[in-house]
Amino acid sequence: MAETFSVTVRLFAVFREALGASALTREVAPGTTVGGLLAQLIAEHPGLDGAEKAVSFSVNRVYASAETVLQAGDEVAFIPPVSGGQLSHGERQMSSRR
Amino acid sequence: MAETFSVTVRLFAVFREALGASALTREVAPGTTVGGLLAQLIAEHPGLDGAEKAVSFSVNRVYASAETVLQAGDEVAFIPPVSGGQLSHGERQMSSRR
Amino acid sequence: MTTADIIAAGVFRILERPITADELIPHVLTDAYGAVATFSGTVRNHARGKHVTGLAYEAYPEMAEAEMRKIAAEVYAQWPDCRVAMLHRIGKLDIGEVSVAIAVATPHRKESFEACEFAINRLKETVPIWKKEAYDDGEVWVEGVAPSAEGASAGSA
Amino acid sequence: MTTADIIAAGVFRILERPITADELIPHVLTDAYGAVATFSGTVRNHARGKHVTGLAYEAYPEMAEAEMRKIAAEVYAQWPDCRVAMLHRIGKLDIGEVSVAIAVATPHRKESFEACEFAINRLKETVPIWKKEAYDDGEVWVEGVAPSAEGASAGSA
Repeated sequence: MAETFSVTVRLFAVFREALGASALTREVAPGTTVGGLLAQLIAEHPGLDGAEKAVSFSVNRVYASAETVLQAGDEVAFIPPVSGGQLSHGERQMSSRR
Repeated sequence: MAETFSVTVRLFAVFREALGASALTREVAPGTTVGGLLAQLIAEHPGLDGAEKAVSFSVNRVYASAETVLQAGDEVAFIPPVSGGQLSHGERQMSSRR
Repeated sequence: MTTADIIAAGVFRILERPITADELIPHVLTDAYGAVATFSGTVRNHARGKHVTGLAYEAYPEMAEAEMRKIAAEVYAQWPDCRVAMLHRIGKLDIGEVSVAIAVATPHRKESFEACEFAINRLKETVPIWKKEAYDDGEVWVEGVAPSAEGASAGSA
Repeated sequence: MTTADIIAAGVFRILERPITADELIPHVLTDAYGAVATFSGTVRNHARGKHVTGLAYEAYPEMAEAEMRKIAAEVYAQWPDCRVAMLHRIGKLDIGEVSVAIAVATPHRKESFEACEFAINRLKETVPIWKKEAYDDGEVWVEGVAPSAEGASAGSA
């Protein structure tokens, strides 16, 4: 088995509360994806049940897909839905990337 | 000839400068219109040449048409084009009363 | 409160002192509102292709404040759940100083922008305030929009 | 200055102290601009049909500021002649306090409203900030929009 390496995980909102930490250093195996790391954490922390549903990911402070393969020293974060807020009366905000 | 009565004339911007006063009390004959009063003032003050072109009128602090017949005690004003300002780059403001 | 009461209690003022948009916020924000849009008009150093060296505003104050209240009534007719307030400064202003400030508070943000933009556009059309710009080579009363008589024909002579 | 220089010199901050929109005006207004639109988001006493008793914001500060700068780049791509600045407060806030403030200065007013509304809409979509609302009967992290990964597929697991 190849040697593991460490990544930094920044934890916010529900993740911070469930893990009782705002950051942690995690050893991961080569080839681990951001989504895979989240699956590990969810398996270890029952308080995160369902947390994977709407989450987005960042790697090194840039939004990244779940399939992004981690590199040594990466800073990873799981991004719950951002606070958003209602655009207008009775209207749910529409997300439209331009 | 019927008795005259007095109205107050408030003067602003080009009118104030041309007449050298910010207000005056004016005797007018019954039946005089706001537009007629302006014509009198223009005839008396060559500095107002052309001032009638874009002016609007108010009577008792409400916009009024040139044909409005003055009543004793009325407060009249000649309203040059309001300062407006450009709505947008390269675009002249469009006036649309709703 | 009726709309008339709300307008009567509102802030619609011609002032001969520096003004800011933020000073209007306490007058429009309630605990039920989550959004405040403001507009500040400031004195630019260029206008009509010329370098502006100074500027003075003059108003018909009583009528200007009355016209601001009419605009508030128009705003409340279109956006019933909001509050609007407006200030316009008169006298001499320096480059960069605020000449007009409007604030609108609403429950959600879209309406705050819409109502604030409507209010400043109407103010520029109907409120009797005039601007004299000074340039390097003279000064002039800036010609803008001729307000029309309520309802019917334009008041042009 | 290049756009990158302008953004580097701009004000895009996550702060743990009271904020106002007016404090941004000196950072966006130049002598060539005549219009400043601002938006302030404030804490409402009601949300989702419940009475809000308290509220706290949490951010991923470094990424939030970086995302604000990306929004500024989007603003400058669409409205090249303007300046934008943004603040977001974190920590506990009281009802009526300002959580987010944006200011946009432009030569003329239409663009100031357009760019300011665009900026707040984008901020609500992409900037990693979360809100925990407290009600009489508990508290909850407010679920909003899931930001998507740049370009391609959404980052949802």
